[in-house]
Amino acid sequence: MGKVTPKSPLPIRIAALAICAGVGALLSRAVLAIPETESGLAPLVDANLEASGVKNAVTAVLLNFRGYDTLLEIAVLMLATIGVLSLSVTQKGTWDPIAAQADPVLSALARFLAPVMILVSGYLLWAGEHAPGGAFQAGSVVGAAGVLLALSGYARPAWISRFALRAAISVGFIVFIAVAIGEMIAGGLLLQYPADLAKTLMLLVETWLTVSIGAILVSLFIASASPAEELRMRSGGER
Amino acid sequence: MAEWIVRQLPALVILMPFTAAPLAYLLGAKFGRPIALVSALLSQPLALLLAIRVSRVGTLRYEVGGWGGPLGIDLVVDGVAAVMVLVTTVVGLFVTVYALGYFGDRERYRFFWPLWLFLWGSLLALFLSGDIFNLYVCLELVSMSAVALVGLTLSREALVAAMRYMLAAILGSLFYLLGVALIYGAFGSVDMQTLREVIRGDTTGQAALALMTVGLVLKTALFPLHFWLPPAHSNAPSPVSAVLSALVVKGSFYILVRLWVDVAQTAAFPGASTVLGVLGATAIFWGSIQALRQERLKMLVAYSTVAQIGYLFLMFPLVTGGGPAAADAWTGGVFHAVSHALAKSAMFLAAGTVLARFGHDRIEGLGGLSRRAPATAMTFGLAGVTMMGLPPSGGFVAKWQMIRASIESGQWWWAVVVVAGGLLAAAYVFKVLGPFFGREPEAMDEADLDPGPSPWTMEGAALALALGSLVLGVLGQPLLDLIMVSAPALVAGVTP
Amino acid sequence: MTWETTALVGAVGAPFLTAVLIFALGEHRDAARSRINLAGAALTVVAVVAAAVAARAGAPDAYPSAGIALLDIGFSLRADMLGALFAVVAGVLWLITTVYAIGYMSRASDRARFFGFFSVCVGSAIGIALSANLLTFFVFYEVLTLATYPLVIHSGTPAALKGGRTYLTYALPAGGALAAGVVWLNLIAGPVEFAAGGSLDPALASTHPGALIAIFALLILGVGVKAALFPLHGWLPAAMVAPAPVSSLLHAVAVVKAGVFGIARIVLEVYGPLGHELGVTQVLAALAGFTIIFGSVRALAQDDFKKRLAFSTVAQLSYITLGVALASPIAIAGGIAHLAHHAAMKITMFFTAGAVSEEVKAYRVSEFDGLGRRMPLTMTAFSLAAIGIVGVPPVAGFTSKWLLGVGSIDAGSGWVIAVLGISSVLNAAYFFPIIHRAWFRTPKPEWAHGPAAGKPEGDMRMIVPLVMTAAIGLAMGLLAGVALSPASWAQTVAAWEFPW
Amino acid sequence: MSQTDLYTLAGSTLFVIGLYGLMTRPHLLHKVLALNISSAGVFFVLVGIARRIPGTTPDPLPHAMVLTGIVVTVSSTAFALALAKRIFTETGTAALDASDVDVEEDAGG
Amino acid sequence: MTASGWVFDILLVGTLVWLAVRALAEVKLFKAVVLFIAFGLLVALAWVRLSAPDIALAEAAIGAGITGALLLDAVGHMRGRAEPYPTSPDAEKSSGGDADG
Repeated sequence: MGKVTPKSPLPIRIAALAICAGVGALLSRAVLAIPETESGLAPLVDANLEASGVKNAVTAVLLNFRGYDTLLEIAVLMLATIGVLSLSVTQKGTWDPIAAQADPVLSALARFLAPVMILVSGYLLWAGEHAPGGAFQAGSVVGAAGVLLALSGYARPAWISRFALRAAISVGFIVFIAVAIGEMIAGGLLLQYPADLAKTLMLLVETWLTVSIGAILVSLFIASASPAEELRMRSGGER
Repeated sequence: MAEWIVRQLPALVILMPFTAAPLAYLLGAKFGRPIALVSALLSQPLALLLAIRVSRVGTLRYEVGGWGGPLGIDLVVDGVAAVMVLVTTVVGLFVTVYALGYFGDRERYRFFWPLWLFLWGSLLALFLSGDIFNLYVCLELVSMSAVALVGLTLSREALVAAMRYMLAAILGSLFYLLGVALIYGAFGSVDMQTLREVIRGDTTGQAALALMTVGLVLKTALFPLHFWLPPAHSNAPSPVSAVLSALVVKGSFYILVRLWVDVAQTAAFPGASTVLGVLGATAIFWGSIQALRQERLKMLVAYSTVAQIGYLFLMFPLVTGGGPAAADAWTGGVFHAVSHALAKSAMFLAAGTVLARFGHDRIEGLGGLSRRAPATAMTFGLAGVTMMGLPPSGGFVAKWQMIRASIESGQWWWAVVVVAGGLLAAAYVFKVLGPFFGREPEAMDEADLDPGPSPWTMEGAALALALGSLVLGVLGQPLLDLIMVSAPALVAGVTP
Repeated sequence: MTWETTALVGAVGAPFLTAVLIFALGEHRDAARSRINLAGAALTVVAVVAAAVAARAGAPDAYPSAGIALLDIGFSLRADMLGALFAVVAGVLWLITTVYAIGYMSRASDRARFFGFFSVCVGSAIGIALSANLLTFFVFYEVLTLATYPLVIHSGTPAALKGGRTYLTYALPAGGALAAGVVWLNLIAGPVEFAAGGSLDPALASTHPGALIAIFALLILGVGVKAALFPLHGWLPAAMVAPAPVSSLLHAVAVVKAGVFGIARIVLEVYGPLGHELGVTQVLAALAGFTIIFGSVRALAQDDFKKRLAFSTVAQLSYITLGVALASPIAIAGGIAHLAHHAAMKITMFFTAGAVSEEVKAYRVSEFDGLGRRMPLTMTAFSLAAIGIVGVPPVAGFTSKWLLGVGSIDAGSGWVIAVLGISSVLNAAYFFPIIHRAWFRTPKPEWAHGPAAGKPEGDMRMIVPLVMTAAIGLAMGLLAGVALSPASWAQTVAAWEFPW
Repeated sequence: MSQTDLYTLAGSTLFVIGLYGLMTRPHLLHKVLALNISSAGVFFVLVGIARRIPGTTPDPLPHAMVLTGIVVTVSSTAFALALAKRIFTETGTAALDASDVDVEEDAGG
Repeated sequence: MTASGWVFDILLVGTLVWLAVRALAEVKLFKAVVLFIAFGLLVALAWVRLSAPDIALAEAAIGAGITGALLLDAVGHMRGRAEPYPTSPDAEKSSGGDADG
C-alpha cells in the first residue's frame, strides 16, 4: 500500500516559494494601488433598485441585474452533483447506505434541529427580498439540515424515488430556464422580468432554487459519502 | 415568429443545450441519447442563422435581463464569436453522433449525455459572453463538465488525470477571478465594452491582466503550463478527448484574446506579447518532439494539441503592431483554432474507433490499419494534412496568414517557426501513417481479437470532421470574411 | 457555364471524382472499380482535349478560366496553351496507364487505395497544369506530394516505408520553402497571376532585388525537388520501390513534370525578363546543365534497371529546366516540347520495366541477356524509346534536343551545345548496352524460343499500352512539323513567353 | 492603511499561502484545502474592494460575486473530494504522483 | 473606524493567516480539516466585520458547514483503509510530529 510523503522535495519548495513571492508582491502592490474613488456600479445598482422588484441590493444583483450569472451558477451546482454521482461507487445517488452509521445523540439532535432549520430557511428565502438572505442562504440551510439528517442515520424516506431526487436536483435550473424562456415568449429578453411580475417570478425562481440547492448539497454529501458497507467490503480486499 | 427568432437568436443558441442538459439528466440515459441528438440537430440552424445574421449586420448585442451593460450582462456576437459558435456546433453534432455509437447504451456512461450537453452550452455561453465576471462562471462550468467527462471511464489513469486537470483548472479560475476583482476595483466595471474605454496599463491594470493571463494560459495549457493536458486528453473517453482538444482549450484562449486584443488592446504590456509568442514557439517544438516520442496513438495526438496550441499564441506578437499584419495574424490565429478544432476532433475520434475496436492504441500494433479500417486511416491522414498545414486544408490557410503577418510585420522568425512546426507535425503524422499503410504486425493477436468494423456512424462522423477541415482550405473564404466582421479595433485598423 | 469552363473544371474535377468513387467502392468490387476508373480517365481525356481546344481558340489572352475567392489571391483555374499541353499529356497517358495498371495490379493487394490515390495524383497534376496563379499551383502541388506517398509505400515493406520517408524528407521541406516564397512574393508584388512574358512589375527589380532573388531561390527550392534538380534529386531513385505504374506515370510524367512545369511557370510567367536581369536564370541554367551530366553519369553505374531509368529521368528533366532558363524562344520551345516527348518515351521504358519484372522476374540490366527473344514487342518498344532519348532522329527526343541546341546558340550560351553532346554520348552509353544485351546476347535457354506457343509475351493489358506509348513517341518526332504536334505547340507558346 | 487595504492584503496573503500549499503538499486533501484557502483569499480581495470608499454602504456587486464564488467553490470542492476519494479507492494513495509515494515508502520502510 | 475595531480586525486577520498556514502544514489530516473549519467560521466572522451579512450567512452554512462535512467525510474515507499520510502506525509516529511550516 502506498503512502504519501508529507512534503515536496526541497527544489520544488524553493521554486514554489519564489513563485509565491512574485505573485504576492504583484498582488499586494496591485491591491494597494486600487483607487478609493472608483465607485464601481454601486450608484447604478442603487438607481435601478426600485425597478428590480426587490429591496435587497445583493438579491437584486443576483436575481435580476446579473440573474444570468446565477442561472449558470445553478448549472455549476448541478454539474458538480452529476460529476460526483458519476464517481460514486454505486452511482445511484441514494440516501440509504448512510443509515448504517446511526448515532442516538446525533439523531435526537437532528430530529429537533431539522424542522427548525427548514423554518429558518423559509425565513431566509422570504427575507432575501429586503434583508440579508435569499435562495443560496436558504438552500444552504436546507442542505445543512439534510446533511445533518443523513449523518444522524435517517434513511431516504421511501416515498422519495430516485426520479424524485433527480427532479429535486434539477428543478431549480429547469424552473429558472422555463421562466427565462417564458419571459422571452412574453416579448422580453432572456431573464427580463416584466415590472409587475418581477417580485413574484423572482420568488418563484428562488423557491425552487432553494429546493434544488438543498437537494444538491445533500446529494453532494450523500453521493460522495462512502457507503459503510462498501468500505468494509473494500478494506477486506486489499491490493 | 421569424422576427422573434432573429431577435432572440443569441439567447436561443445558448438555451438549446442548456435546456436539453437538465432534461437529459432528469429523464435518464434512455431519453438522454435522443435528447442530445435532437438538441445537436436543432442547434445547427440556430448557429448558422447566427453566423449569417452577424455577417449581414455586424455585431449583435443581446442585453440579458434587459438592463444592458455595465449594470447587466450583455451577450456580444461579433464575427469571431459567431465563428466559434459555429465550429462548436458543428463539432458538437459530429461528436454527438459518434458518441451514440461509441457509448452505446452502456449504463456506466449514462452521465455522459447531461455532462456533454452542459459542456456544450457552457462553451457557447463562454463564446458569447461580453462580461468578464460572467466569463469566470462560464470557465468554471466548462472546467467542471470537462473534468467530470474525463473521469467517466473511472480507470486509474483517467481519475488521476482528471484530478490533475481539476486542480489546474480551479487554480486557473482563481487567478482569473483575482484579475477580475482587481479590474473591478480599479476601473469599476466588468463589462467588456465599458472596460475598453477606461482600462489603463497602470499598476493594478497590469497586475490584473498578468494574473488573468497566467490563469488562462494555465487553462489553455500553453507550455510550460501544459503538464495536465496530455494525460487528461489521452485518458478521457475519445469523444471527450475530441471535445477537450478541439473546443475546451480554445475557450480559455478565446477569453485571453478578447482581453488582450479587444479590451486591453495589448497596450498594457509591450513586451509580454513577445513572451507569449516565444512560449508559443517553444510549445510547438516541445509538443511536436514529445508527440514523436509517444508510443500510444492518443498520447501522440494529445501532445500534438500541446504543439498546435503554440500556434495560437503566435498571434500575440504579430497582432501587437496593428496594421495589415494584425489583421492577417487575427484571421490566421482564429482560422487555426477553427481548423484545428475540426481536424483534432477527427483525429481523436479516429483514435477512439481504433481503441474501441482493437482494445489498444499502441502505434506499432496498428500496422496495416488502412486495410482493416480504411475510413479511419483516411480520417487520420486527412486530419494530418491540417496538422501539417499543407493545402488544401484549413491549417494551410491559417499558416498562410501567419507567415504573411510575420513577413509583413518584419518579424520573419515567426514564419520560420510556422514552417518548421509544420515539418515537425509531418514527422509525427507520418510516424502514424507509415505503419497504417504498412504491413500488419507480425503477431496477429490484435487482428484475431478484431471484432469487425465499427458502426458506420462513428467512422462517418470522424471522416466528416476531417473532410471539413480539408474543405476549409478551399472554401474557407466566407469564414475568413466572417472572422473580420466587427473585428477589434486594433485588428480592423480603426483608431479607437 | 460555357463548354470551355466546363471542360476546364471537368479536366481537374474528373480524376478527383473518380478517386472519391473508387474509395467509396471499397476493396472488393474490382470490375466496377475498373469500369469507373477507365470511364473517369476517358472523361478526363475528353475534358483536357476540349480544354486544349478552348485554350488554342482563346490564345493568347482570352483563355477560359474559373475560380473562387480564397485568401487574397483566389483559387482559380485557367486553360492556357502551356498548361493545356501538360494537361493533355497527363490525361492521355493516365488513360493508357490505367489499362496497364489494371493488368499490373491484378494480383496485388489494396487496389482501392492504389487506384484512388493514383487518380488523386493525376487530378493534382492536371490541376497544376491548369492553375492560374501560384496559390492554386501550390495547393495542387502539395496534394500531389501527399497523394504520392501512399503509392510509393504501396507494398508496405520496410524498404518501401524507407523510400517513402526519403521522399517526404525531400518533398515536405520543399513545400515549406515554396509556401514561404509564394507568401513573400505575394506580399511584395500583390496577387501574382501567371502571364506569358512574366507578371512581375519590372520596377520591382530595382526596388526589391534582394527579396526577389531570395524568393526565386525559395520557389525553385520548392519545385526543384520534384524536378529532381541537383542536389534535390535524391528521393527519385529511392522512390523506385513503388509499383511500376507509379514509376511510369508519376515518376516519369505527372510528379516530376509537375516540378519542371512549375519551374517553367515561375521562370517564364512570373519572373519573365526579371529573372535574366537579376541573374537567377543563368544560375538555374548552369545548375540544370550540371544535373544533366551528373544524372547521366550516375545512370551509367546502375545495374538495377529502374534505378538506371530514374537517373536518366534526373538528367532528362533538366533538359526542360535548361530550355526554359535560356533566354531564347527556340530553347524555350525545346524545353517545353521535351516535356511531352520525354513523357512518352520514359513512360514506355518504365512500362517495360514493369512488364519485364512481372513476366520474367528480371530486375537488373545484367539479367536482360536475350530478352528480345522472349518479349520482342516489349523490347522493340523499349529500344525505340531509348533511341529517342539518346536523340537519334526521327524519334521525338531528337526534335527537342535540336531545338535546345539551336536555342542555346540563339541565346548566346554556346556551352549548352557541349552539355548536350556529352549527355547524348552518355545516354547512348547507358541505354545501348541494354539494347545490345536484349537483342544480341545469348538468351537463357527457356527464353530462346520466344514466348510459350500460343501465348502472348505477357499480359496484353501491359504490352498494348507500352506499344502505344512508344508509337506516340515516334509519332511526336515524325510529325513534329504538323501544326498540332507538341513541338509546334511548344513553339507557338514560346513565341508568347519570350516577347522581350 | 484602510480596512480595505487590511483585508485585501490579507486576501492576497491567503491566496499566496494556498498557492504555496497547492504546489508543495502532495496529499490531495491538502491540495483541496489549499484551493479553498486561496478562494477565501480572492473573496477577501473582492469584499475588501466592495468597501473601498470609506463611509458608504458596501458595493453590492462584489458581494454578489462572492456569493456566486462560494457556491462555485463548494461545488468544485465536493467534486474534487469525490475524485480524490475515488482515486484513493482505486490506487490506495491520495497523491497525483506515484513518485511521491515511493519516497515515503523507502523512508518509512 | 475605532481603535478597538482595528485591533479586532488585525487580530482576526492574523488568526486567519495563522489558521491557514496551520491547516496546510498539519500532517494529520483530521486536524488539518478541523483547523480549516475553524478558519471557515472566522471567515464568516470577517464577512460580518466587512458589512457583508449575506455572504456571512452563506459562508457559515456552505463554507464551514457543507465543506467541512465533505472534508471530514473524505478524511474518514481515507482513514477507512489507512491513515492519511503515513499508512502504518509506526510511520505515523515517525512523521506525526513533523509540522512543516
